[in-house]
Amino acid sequence: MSDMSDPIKSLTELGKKILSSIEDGHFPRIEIPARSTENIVFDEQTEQFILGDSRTTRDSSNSKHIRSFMQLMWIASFSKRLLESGRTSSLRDLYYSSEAFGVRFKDQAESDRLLSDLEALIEYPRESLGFFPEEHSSIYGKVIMRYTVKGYEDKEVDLTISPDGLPIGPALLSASPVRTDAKLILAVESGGMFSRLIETRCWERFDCILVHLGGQAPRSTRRLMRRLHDELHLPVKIFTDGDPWGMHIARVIIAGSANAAHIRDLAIPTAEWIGVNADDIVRYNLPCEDMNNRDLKRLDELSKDSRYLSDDWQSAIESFRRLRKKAEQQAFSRFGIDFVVDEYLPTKIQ
Amino acid sequence: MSDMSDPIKSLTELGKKILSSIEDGHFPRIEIPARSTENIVFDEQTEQFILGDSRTTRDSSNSKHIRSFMQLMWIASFSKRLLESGRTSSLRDLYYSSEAFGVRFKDQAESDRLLSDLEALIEYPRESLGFFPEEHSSIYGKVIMRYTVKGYEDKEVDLTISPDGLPIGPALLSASPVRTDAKLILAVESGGMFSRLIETRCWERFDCILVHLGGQAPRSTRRLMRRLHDELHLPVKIFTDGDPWGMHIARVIIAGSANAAHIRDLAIPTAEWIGVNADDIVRYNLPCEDMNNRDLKRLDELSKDSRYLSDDWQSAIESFRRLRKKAEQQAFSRFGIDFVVDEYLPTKIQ
Amino acid sequence: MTGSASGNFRGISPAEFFYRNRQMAGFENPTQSLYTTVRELVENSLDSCEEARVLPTVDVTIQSELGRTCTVSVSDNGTGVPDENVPNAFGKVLYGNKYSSRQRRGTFGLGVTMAVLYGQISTGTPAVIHTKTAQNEGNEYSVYIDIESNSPIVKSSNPLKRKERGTTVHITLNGDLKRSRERVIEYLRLTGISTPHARITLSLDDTERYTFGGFTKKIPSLPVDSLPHPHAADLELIRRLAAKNPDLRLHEFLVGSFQQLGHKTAEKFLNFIRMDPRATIGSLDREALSYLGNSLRKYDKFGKPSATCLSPVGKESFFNAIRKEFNATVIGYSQRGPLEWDGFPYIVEGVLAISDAFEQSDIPHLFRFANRVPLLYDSTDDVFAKTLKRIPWARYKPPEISGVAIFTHFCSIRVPYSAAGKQSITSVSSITSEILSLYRELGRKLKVFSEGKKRALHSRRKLKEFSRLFNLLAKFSSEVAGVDNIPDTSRMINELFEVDSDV
Amino acid sequence: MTGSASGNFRGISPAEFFYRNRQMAGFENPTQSLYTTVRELVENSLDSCEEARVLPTVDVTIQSELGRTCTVSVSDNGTGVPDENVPNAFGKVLYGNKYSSRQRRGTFGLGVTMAVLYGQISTGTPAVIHTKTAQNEGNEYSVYIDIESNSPIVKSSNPLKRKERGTTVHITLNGDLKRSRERVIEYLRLTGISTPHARITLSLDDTERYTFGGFTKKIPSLPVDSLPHPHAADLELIRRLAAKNPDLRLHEFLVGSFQQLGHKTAEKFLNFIRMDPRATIGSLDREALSYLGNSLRKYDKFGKPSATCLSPVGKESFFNAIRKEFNATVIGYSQRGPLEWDGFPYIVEGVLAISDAFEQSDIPHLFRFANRVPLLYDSTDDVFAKTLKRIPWARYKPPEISGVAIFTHFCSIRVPYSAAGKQSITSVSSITSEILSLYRELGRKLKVFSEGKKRALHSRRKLKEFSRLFNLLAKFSSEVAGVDNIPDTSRMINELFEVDSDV
Repeated sequence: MSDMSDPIKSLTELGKKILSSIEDGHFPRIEIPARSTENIVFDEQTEQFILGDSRTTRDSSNSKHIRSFMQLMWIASFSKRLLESGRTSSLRDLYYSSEAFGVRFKDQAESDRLLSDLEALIEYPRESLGFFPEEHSSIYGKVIMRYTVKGYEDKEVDLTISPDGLPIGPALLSASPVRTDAKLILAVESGGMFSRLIETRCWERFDCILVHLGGQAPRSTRRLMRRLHDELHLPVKIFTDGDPWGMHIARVIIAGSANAAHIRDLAIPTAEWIGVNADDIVRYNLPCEDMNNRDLKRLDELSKDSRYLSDDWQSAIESFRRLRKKAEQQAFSRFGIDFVVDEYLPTKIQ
Repeated sequence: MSDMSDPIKSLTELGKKILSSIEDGHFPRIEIPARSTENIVFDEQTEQFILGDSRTTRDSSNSKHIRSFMQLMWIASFSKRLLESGRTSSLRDLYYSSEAFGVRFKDQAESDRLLSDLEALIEYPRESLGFFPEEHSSIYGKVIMRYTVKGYEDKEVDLTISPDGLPIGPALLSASPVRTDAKLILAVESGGMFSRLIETRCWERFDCILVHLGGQAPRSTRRLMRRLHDELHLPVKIFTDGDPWGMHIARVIIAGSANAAHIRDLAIPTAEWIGVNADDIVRYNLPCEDMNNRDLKRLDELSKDSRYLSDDWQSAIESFRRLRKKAEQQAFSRFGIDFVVDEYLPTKIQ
Repeated sequence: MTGSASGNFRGISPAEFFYRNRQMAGFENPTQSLYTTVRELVENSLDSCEEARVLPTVDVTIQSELGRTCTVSVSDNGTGVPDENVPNAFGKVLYGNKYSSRQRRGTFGLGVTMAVLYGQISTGTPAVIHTKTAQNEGNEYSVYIDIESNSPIVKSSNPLKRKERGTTVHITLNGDLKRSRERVIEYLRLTGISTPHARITLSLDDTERYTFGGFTKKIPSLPVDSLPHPHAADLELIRRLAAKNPDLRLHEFLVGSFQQLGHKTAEKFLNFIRMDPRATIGSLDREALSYLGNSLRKYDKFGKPSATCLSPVGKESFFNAIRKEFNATVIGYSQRGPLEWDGFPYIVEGVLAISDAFEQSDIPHLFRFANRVPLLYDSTDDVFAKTLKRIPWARYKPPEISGVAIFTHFCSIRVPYSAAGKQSITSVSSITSEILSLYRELGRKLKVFSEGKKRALHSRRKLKEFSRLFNLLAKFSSEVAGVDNIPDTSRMINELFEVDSDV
Repeated sequence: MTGSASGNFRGISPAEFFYRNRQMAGFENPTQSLYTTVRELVENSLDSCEEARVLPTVDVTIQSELGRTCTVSVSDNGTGVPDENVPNAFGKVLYGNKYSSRQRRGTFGLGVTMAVLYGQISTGTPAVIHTKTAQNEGNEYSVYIDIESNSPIVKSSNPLKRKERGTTVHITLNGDLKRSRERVIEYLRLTGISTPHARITLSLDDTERYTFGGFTKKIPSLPVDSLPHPHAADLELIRRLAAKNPDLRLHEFLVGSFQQLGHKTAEKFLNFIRMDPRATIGSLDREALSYLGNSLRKYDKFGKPSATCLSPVGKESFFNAIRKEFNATVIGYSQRGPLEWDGFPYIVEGVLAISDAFEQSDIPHLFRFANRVPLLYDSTDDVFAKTLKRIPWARYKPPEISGVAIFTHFCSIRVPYSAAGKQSITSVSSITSEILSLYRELGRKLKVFSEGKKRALHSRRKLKEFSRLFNLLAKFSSEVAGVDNIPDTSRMINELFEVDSDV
């Protein structure tokens, strides 16, 4: 169905197909690309993780499938109504709205999972289907974007308009990049670091657009970064805490995540992790903590993850393992409030 | 020291006072307004909770006091450097920065607590001392603000500029309200509801400024709301989840919180909680969950809290207790996506 | 070693020994003593009724006076005690029936006399016995024990008519009715389970009345004396058997003295141990007897013991009693044996049942019986209780099933109690493994039961729910397709459930 | 009731009773039997040495042959057994010293004869006794028991010279040395703690040798027989005392028969219970005696019992032994008593010690002793063990202190064992509360100890750290004040610590 040009059309086709099966007296079946880890493969061409050929069947004559099949179609109908009325919904709203229709989800995890199934089935991301996460990252930098949302059609906004940054919400996501003076996108993990870099005018000094990830980046943020990267031809650098979790934040932006492998156009294969890595902790003698068991276990998991098979990444993991220490981005404050901007970033950004 | 006109001067006076005691050969002592619950009283005049007359002594000749006394003065010196260089710091940065000076905190909770001591001692809030929280609420609505931060001096911003809202960060906090078309501030608990109300142009319909609290509102957000309330003479209404926690979010905005009782100008005594209360859950037959033990225990605590002594609040608690149910704001989605805007809010806002 | 050169040595009578060490026999304090007194009297009554082949009627009354003086009276319709036996049966410690070779409740010759002794030393009153056998009209005795010499003192004996055959015993003792009340009731209630053909009444201070048992009219067959199993041949037993018939030849001696030892087996055995089958048993010296005994105990080709000396409760009687007493659903019965421990035949049997009357717990509540006697105390030491914890009950019991109990019964001609109080059975390794098997069998029955229950519940709801869900699917698909009319689905669903109705 | 009309009634000898119920005396299986045999022989030896007023030397050897046959030999330097007593002392169950009225290790007249009986029935061999008193040159006996009649059979008796006074006993029995080895060693090690003046050696199969005890040369004073306390006056005791001197007048009878009952007390008591002090005791009937006994037991104005009949280990000997055996730091000693339970005088004493040799646990590891005998089994039933769990140890014991043990010793003329195996003490409520107090006292001593330790460590670091912090305070204050030079603080700090150096 990937040749459909817009989500509403895709949804309608899906409904028609199922309906005609019922009218012919056949129990409808659908096949959804399997989202299990075994079916996630690295695609050389797009340089990201995508789903393989394995498919899950939902057969409406099977009493074990019927409930989730029906729930999937309810989400489809809810999505279509959102799109037709130009509305958005949070995932929580989706969960709550179900009750009025006699559709009950066990919990929000179930409705979230079925929304992912729908994404995989019709090959549109949730944002295109009208669903947005609650958690917001922020962005700041010298870009002009043009809004498309109702009431703001064709209005342009300069992303330096607010010195506190702008939230990456539904409006900004559907806006188009118009032009930029920046030469780089710098994504940082923590809000404290984001504020620091705005305040010290680091964005002027390095000609960069700053993105606040806020932990593992929401898909919407990854989508926006990818779009700026594609359309404005800006390289992406990622600056995180020095621990397995920070490293993986970067790696997901670069190579994709397992639970969004069914979504195209999210990964940024050329993006670069600029630290904090284990060597930085040693070189800068950063205040650090001992890794706990959870950290070490995470390193083990990552060392077996297909996204970390290259020598570079294996050696990054190995260094952490030997060091058995971790440090936060903020740990640079030890050397004074401007050290990060004056010393660390120039070295890392070249 | 409340007659001091700016924080830098207050800090300098504090340093001088201690220094002269040492030069005279006396071990310095300071008295800090006690921030314990017993010392929190309701002030009729300002209509908020403030600290009473009880004071805690820090005596530098006492080996149990000397460490925290020294740490307090280090925070004072760090703050002074921030203010003199026009910088800000997150609480995490404060914690990390200490190491370079031979000052070690047990954990960030300790440095946070001592910062509160300093606030109480020199009677300036942390934002005036250069410290900002990481967590951001957002704001959206028809107000013009004028920035004062470096690089944005005298720039005006319209808070409808971004349809995703603007984060309430250091820049917006130090900005001054210039003018407004709004007649009301409507604070909502969840991000989903905030987006919904922007999207449905609820802000036009009710002429309101929307504030996203994101759970228990950060002080900076309460400070901004108080300022808009004072300077633009806008009434404040608060819309939260229907549970003890949501109710308390509202009550803290109205009457102040125990851990910020030492900060003036935070509470908004005339603000009004418009639900979801227990009667709303019944009236609208909202999808709800049974209260768990934690919820019920919280109700017990609140019923004994000095902020809840009035009959109205006691009866609000009592209704929850009888009902033993709770519901989220999003639960209104059960009746369709616009029900909140078309039915609920008009009744509640009059 | 052993006392001083100047020591005052002398023999101590058994009565004296237990007088000094009465806690060993369950007379530790007034609470326990009252309970033990009831227990010993009731057990003797039931044994006596069993020999009389009647449906037992046992009436217990406890009358408490000021302070801690109680009078326990137990009356039965058993055989009665022959006049010549009364003094010794009640006034001599360690007086009783001969070497026990079948299952009985009391075996120590200790119980009732200890109650008499305790009553005497704590309140100074004699035991009063009113008994009638088939041969007489009835007599009443009052009896003390001369502790130093362990002999009875009959204070009085008078003819006193008694309507029916049987015995009534009154013992006045220092007891605490308030604190032992619950235990006495529980003991009698459970006795009604393990002896379901008996009808037992209890009257407390004329104010409380209870009835227990009477769940069946079927009198179980009387266990019969049997020859010892060869594995029980310790040297003392061999010596005694040899002394009885010293002129028997070895072969005949073995065949006549033991069970599971016929002519063929005797021949093979004697050949194997290289002893002359024609030697007379009396001619063997201690060492030869010792060799013979050791060989008998170790030889592993004797058959399993006969069960005629044992009297398990049995599936039906056990089920009946548990159903009626606890309003329970009985899930299963299992039995292991007859087997032997140290040569003593035994059977273990068990019932698993579910009822609201049982405690809610992760592991089943345990009711223990030995030779039809309920065991209430010392459960931490008991082999049944210890073993119960080794079973992974979570594997057998779904969490939604609660109120599970197991009733276990150990019967043997010799119960390996861990103390004279007879409240717990010691861990003998061969017994332990049988109990584990018994528990696992019951566990599997529980599992089968609960799974069956789930399946039935499940399929009733199924069609209705499927229909609802499929109609919703059709409705939402129409919405997504942008079509107004929703197709009818009833024919499809009915067809599906015709062929597929028990998926 | 009691057996059938046709029943085969007869008396059972004590030997017969324990032959049938040997698990009651600790002879349940080969592992336990070997251990119990060592224990009974060693305890008799120590009792005998104590009477002889010598430093005990007890040598234990165990020789195991093929299979499960073991020979236990225990030799001592005690009084020796007079020739006329040997047969009964070793060949008659329940033969022993008279009514015990002082603390001894063995009191049942059961232990050694049970070992002889078990050896005989399990291996067919007699017990061999080689003994010499002050009056002879030495004799060797070999002895069996006639179980049915409970009488000794002396198989042989020959003069055999023996250098020193004392006794050696050899018993051959069915035992499992491999499995009881650890327990035997632990038992003897702990015996060396509770009888620290004894030197005990152990030799196993000629390959392993151990020495225990010998921690002091001080022989504890011999406990002396004492009159019974009036609270022990059960009716049997009263009857016996009355029978001894029937012509005594009541007043004289009481004063002469009981401790804590002088002339004044007797007068007051008899007046209180309204009995004629001039009546002769022999003239009282059973009922009057019963009234007298009950009154004696209930009257609450008699004094606490005398302690001369008891022999606690004592603080110094206990400390010495524990320090040396476990390389331990002893923290405290406590003693409660003399008190009485049911009229029997008793003392409890305890030591709390710390050592790496003790288990690491939240609650102290417990070593139990009764009348200087270590108790190794059945700890779950024991009053000391149960009570230990009721103490909130976390309140007394900082988590950084580990390896804590408590040694408790209960001594009395009568120990309320819960079974004949003598491994656990029953919960008597008056004793329970004394033990709780004992534990709390020891707990408080532990607390004082650990706090003292902490304080010392603390003050060393204090001045240095204070100085560092105060200098930082001065530095930051200068920065905040915007002043460049930091004031000197050394004089202030030195002055502060001069007057305040031990805050």
